Amino acid sequence: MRYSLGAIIRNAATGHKHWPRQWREPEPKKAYDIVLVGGGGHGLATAYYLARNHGLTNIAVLEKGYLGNGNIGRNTTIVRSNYLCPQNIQFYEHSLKLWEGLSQDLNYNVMLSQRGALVVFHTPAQRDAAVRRGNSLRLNGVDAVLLDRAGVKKLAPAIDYSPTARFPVLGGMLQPRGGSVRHDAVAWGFARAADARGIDIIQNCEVTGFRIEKGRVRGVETSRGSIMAKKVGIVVAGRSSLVGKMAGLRLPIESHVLQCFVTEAVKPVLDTVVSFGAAHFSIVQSDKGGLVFNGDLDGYNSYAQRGNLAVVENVAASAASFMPCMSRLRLLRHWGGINDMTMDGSPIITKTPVKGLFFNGGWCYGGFKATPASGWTFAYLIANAEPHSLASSFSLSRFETGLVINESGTGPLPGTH
Amino acid sequence: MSRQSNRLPEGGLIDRARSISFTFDGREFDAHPGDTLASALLANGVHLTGRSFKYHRPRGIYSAGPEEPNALVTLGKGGRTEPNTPATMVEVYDGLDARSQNRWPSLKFDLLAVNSLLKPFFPAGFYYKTFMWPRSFWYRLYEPMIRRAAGLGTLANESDPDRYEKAHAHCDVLVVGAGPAGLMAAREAARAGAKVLLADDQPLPGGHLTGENIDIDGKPGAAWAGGIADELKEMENVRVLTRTCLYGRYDGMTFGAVERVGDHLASNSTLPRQRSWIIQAKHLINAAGAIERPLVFAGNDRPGVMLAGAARAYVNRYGVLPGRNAVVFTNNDDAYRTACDLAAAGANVTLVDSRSADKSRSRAILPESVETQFGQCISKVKGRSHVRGLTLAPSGIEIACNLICVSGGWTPSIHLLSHIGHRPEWHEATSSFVMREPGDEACTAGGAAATFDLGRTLREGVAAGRAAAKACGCRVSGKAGIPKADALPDYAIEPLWRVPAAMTKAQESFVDFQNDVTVADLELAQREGFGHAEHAKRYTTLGMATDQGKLANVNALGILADLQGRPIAETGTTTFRPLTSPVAFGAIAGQERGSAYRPVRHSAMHSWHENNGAVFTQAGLWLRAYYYPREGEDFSAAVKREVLAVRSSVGMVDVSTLGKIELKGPDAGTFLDRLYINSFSKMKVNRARYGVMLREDGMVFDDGTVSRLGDEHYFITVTTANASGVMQHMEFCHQVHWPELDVQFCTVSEAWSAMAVAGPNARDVLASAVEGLDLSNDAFPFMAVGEGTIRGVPVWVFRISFSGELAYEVYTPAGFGLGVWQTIMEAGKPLGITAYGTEAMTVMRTEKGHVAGPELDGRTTAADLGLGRMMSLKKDFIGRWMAGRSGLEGAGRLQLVGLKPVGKSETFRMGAHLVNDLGVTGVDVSQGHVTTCVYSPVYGHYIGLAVLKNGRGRSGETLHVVSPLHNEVVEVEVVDPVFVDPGGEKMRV
Amino acid sequence: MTQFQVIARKGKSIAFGRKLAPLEGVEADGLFICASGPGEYWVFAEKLCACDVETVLGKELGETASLFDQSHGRIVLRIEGPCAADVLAKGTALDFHPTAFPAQGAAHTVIEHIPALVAQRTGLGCYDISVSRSYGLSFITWLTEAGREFN
Amino acid sequence: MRITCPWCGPRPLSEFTYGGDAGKTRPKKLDKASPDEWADYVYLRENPAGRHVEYWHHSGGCRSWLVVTRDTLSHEISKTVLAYPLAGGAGS
Repeated sequence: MRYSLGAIIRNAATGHKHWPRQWREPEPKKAYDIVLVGGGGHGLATAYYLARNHGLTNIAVLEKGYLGNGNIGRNTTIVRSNYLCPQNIQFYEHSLKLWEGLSQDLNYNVMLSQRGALVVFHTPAQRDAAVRRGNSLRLNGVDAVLLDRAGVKKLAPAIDYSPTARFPVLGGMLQPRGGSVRHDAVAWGFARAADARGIDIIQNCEVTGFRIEKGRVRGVETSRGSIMAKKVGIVVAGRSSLVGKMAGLRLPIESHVLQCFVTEAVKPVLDTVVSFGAAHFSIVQSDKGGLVFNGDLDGYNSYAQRGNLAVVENVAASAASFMPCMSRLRLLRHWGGINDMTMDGSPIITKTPVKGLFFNGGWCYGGFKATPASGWTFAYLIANAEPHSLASSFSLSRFETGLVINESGTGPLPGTH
Repeated sequence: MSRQSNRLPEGGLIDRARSISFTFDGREFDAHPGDTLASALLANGVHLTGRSFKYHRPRGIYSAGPEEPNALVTLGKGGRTEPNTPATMVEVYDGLDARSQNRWPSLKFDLLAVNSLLKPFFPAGFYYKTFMWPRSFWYRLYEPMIRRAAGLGTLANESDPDRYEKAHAHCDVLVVGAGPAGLMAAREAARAGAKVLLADDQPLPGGHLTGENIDIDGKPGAAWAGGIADELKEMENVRVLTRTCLYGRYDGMTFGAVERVGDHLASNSTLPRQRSWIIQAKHLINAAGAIERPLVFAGNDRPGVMLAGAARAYVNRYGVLPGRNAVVFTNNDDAYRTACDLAAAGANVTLVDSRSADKSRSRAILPESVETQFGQCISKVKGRSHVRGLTLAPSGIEIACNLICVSGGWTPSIHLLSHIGHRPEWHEATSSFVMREPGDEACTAGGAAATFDLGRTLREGVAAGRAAAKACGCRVSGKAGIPKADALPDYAIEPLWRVPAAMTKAQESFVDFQNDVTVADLELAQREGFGHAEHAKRYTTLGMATDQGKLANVNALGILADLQGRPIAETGTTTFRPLTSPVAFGAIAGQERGSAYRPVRHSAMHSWHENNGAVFTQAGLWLRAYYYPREGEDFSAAVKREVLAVRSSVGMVDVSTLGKIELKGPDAGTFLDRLYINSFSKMKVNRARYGVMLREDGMVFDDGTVSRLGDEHYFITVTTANASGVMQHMEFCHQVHWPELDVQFCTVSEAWSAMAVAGPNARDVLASAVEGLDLSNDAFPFMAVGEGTIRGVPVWVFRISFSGELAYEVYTPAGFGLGVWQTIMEAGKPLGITAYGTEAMTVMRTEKGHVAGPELDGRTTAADLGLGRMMSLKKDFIGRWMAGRSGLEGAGRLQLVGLKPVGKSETFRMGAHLVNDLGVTGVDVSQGHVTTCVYSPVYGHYIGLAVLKNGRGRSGETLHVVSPLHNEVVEVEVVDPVFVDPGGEKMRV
Repeated sequence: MTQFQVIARKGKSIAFGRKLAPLEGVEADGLFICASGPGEYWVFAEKLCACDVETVLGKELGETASLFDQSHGRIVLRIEGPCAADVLAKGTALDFHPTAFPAQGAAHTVIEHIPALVAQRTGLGCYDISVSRSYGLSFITWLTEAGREFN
Repeated sequence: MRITCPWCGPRPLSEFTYGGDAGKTRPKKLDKASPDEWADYVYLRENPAGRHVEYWHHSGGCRSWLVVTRDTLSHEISKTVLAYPLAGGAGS
């Protein structure tokens, strides 16, 4: 059933008793042309674009738990393309463009809210770095505006501008088109749209192994039996190393936990997405009124979706210091997501030594905002066995040649990106 | 001032001798010490306290504890404004000011209550299905509308004037909850000699006993509890924290708690408002009790409907009768006591039991006056802003009433066990989720273990306390005395997740009050494929309100299970995340707010810089002198003056923030050879040399000078930014890579103050100040190192130059730093010595083509920076092997170059990019970027350093420097990065 | 106050330990010596100047250790009294219970983001805190705040 | 999470800095070392779900590098030793 205001009014008359399932719950078939391992945002997006852009629909998306239970539903919902390295800028900008039309494309309101993404700086050195980044964005055709202290104050009055501020605000770099998206809706919207095009989305189906013969992938073993496939795509974010290992892949990835926090709901106090320069701390107010934000990585390998108190204390101190009004606001809940951190802070979308097996992962913090472009370019790679021009530099070979895409400049220390 | 119409003539744990007054929505009421805002409002006949989140339905006080979903108020004014505070947790003090929320213009008349009429069009997730056309309307119209409607209270945009602090506590046994189980557990563990910490979120010990009319050992429950608590407070191995909420459990038995130290005080000068505790325990006893479940029927959210246990608490603890004509609706025997206590307090009570008469175990305890209805459910409720009556089904009987007390059974509080990932299991007998934690780190007793009989609760408490003490290695001896308690009726619950659809309207039956999630919403979620507990939660927002689903979750799971026709055990549950109850950020931050957010580091000469008008800049945690403006000077004028002073005569800069590491031992030289790309083991004693370190991936990590002070004695400086990182790296290399080396080293950054004296007259100035060291060029050439004294104070002098001038760095024990600085300033007066800041230093190092932070951005190799020649390939060193990779040596690298504008008057800036052609965008447009750009007073125009694609081969080329952010385009010529004195004669004179 | 960081030479740590261990905790020749890390000791000397300490230790240790003078790098504050531990507990997770932190004990830790060496030189409830001098002002500011409820 | 430093005793996470996979050793055979051997050492990680042997630096304490055996699923620490003696240096 197509969604619209009319549909809602019609269904209201019948007490909403006739809304259909948003996606089917099919039994897995014996074989598919393509099997995608991972029913998170990226897997579902890949499935959708395989159908939409390449007309391929004999596809199964296998999800070990319930659909969208991974990072797609555990992030801070921020979308932006204000990266430093040109390859990342181009990729994330394509993603942002896709976000801008996604609700209409999927006929599912993902509530894109482009209220701007602001990065605040506190020292001349940080300002110069921000200028370098902002110009890099502009030269790549991406929007960026440099703000002075007054400009930042106008945009985010809740920040501390008093003389007692430990790290006074000097200015900020704004990407006006940045913003946030209702994260769960993205998974559901892609699932519904992919399902509508005939793709099987199979929940509670865990991949336990890969069938590989003579260097070519033949299918996967799952908790619900073996499923044959001509092509297989691995797109499992935080579990990349584990699933990759089943297929004999060794990856430049560590899994780290990143904590997210949400406060009680209050009336609008912060209109834009704000990242602070003196600490890992990005914050956005959801349409529901809660302030959602994240801090630094906990900083050690982890597959437990929970973090530790030290980070909570740091985040609280940052919150109460950068936005003094938050001192009396209450923290409601915090949780952890498993981030697949690469050695240079940039993603991997690539063929593998195994014919017909493709890998998508290493999203670090960028996973959510990358969702549409990741699906778009991964679908292209799977369909054509050739990398999409936007993702050609996200290869594994870059770590041998040294042509890494190091966003933070901190080198092969995933915990520091 | 309105009188307390619902206050009972006697009873309760309040101080009736004293009266205090408070205001709610501007109206003044009176109360007694011991009241909560909720009990005081009820005493004054106020039920309507707030509006719901989505439909703005009128809502009243529903509970008597932290789980309160409806009665959320805003306290205080200005910087003390505190939204979303449960009235049930606010202790009334004289002058308390509270306001209702989420209504306009007033609580009684709220315009957005229109949402309630549009309810049919706002089912769960309706927004996913609409607001898509026309596209622009979403962010112009729909979203702003939604944002304004959403949210509860309002934050004041002012800083919080109150104090907060953090404290750490260590104990053997942490007991959560000072109810009967917790008190027993704490006493037993303490008697066995264990270090015990007992925490409870209420001001009074006793847990639910404070709200009951039950005797233990012949004393009223609350009095008995008080006695035990006093006994505990006397013991030196026990710490009792009241008003303290355990908000989270973390790995390694670390717990977070917040104590409300000053919230209940009318005025408080020395104490913090709240104190957050970080508790380290060996063993946890979860005696947090249980929370009562609502019953789900049409109109179950109307003011006047409340939990049966809460009604009991208002009568027994606060001496308040919430309503004179009461109906108690239950599916278990526990609520019978509510009927008894209400009746005893003089109310007309009807008891409605969804079970058949034979299921009830305790009809006997009901007084004559209580009328009973078995096998009946409430199907309709009369009254909008207050209950006026109800209808039963199937009988259709109508009852007039102004209070409905509901009990759907009890939900054990198991959050602390599930925070670290354990999953609960379904317990059929009590229809509740319980948790038995593997291992011996934690156990549960009493209500939290679904034990609802007082006698057994006390016994479990004793057992838990002894077991915990044993687990902590204490000797447990003797027999424990177990207090005598009145027998309670059996619980005998018969699940009723919702009043059957046939009897009542699903759209009006609320499961989650605050977020307005109804049974109909859950049915819709199930219909559309969101049947999984987590999906349903996310699709309907059930359990996401401030009460975190404490009231709603189990009923919701039951309803979903029924819809799916499978047992609740199979639908699974959603995970409980920290926090158990919301906590203010200020409390968790403690003292780390505002100016105390992070410590500040000062050099020993800081006071001098201050007194001489320095403007400071942040360098990590350090404050460094940026420049020293004089009367009427702006930034550039001051910097220009400082630079010219150095270039023409002499100046001095404070470089104490540099990291300094001292190395000793026979292998110190070898160690340094392996850390740096160049070699030092062969360097002569009393000589210094510039050194570069790489990361193992071949990128430049840090640079600085290495000096040899003795055969087995080296001294190195590292950049301010990397000081700690380099030390850590060196410790790793020594302890992990090369433990065979006999080298000892440690940070001495703070032991030495350091200042650079630079300029043609530097030698004359120093010569007149330093004794015992011949500074003549022959005796003390470029890169020489020597010891001397200044006014009897020891100094090390290093002849090194960052500015390109004749220069010396003077190091002295930090305690003498200020004195030595002043002495040199004195000595330099005749030659007009000038103090210069970090900006002038940047200008001069740029003129000299020295790289620094902006060039060492972690993406550049030594070769990129023109330092490739320094690599000594005769040896192994960190990063050597990766530095040779094709991608790092091949074409297309960004290499260091110098820039000068073609038009001398042109200005450009750091962060601008280099392009071949204008007006194009794309991935390859940028040829590199300006890393450093300064106005050179010497040349009278701007100069810059940049990293440029294949830059070294492009000298003489003209390119555009563009800063689209500033709409700037400047034509520049690519030149050698060393502007001043390429031959380096000046440094060597 | 004179302070030295003493680090054992390669392979000498055992012998070196034997030389210093007897002096540990006791005020011998006006020195207070505490083990501050593997093969590492921290030496406080109230009366002796750096050069004297160097001679004393040099005599004692000879080739077995390297000495580093930290006197000017650190300031030392003493906090004493029944509530001293409660004040410090507001900044550090150290357990000050006598069983965990005995008299004459010492420990490197972090107090409110400031690296510090805490030593109980003169017995229980009296703490000497050695912090890097650049942090001095911030540390004292914190300490004053933390102590407010007790004055 | 708390780490029991063999020297200092149990301390909170905030006193430690993570050093990553301790299963790796820096290639010794220098000139012969093939590029992939170095790429493997610098970039590739096992990243297991479960038992993980890793480096931690007690930066806020005795400044020893530790080798910690920790479960990446439960965060439980089963073993902690000093890296220096383990690597062949004489600790105490």
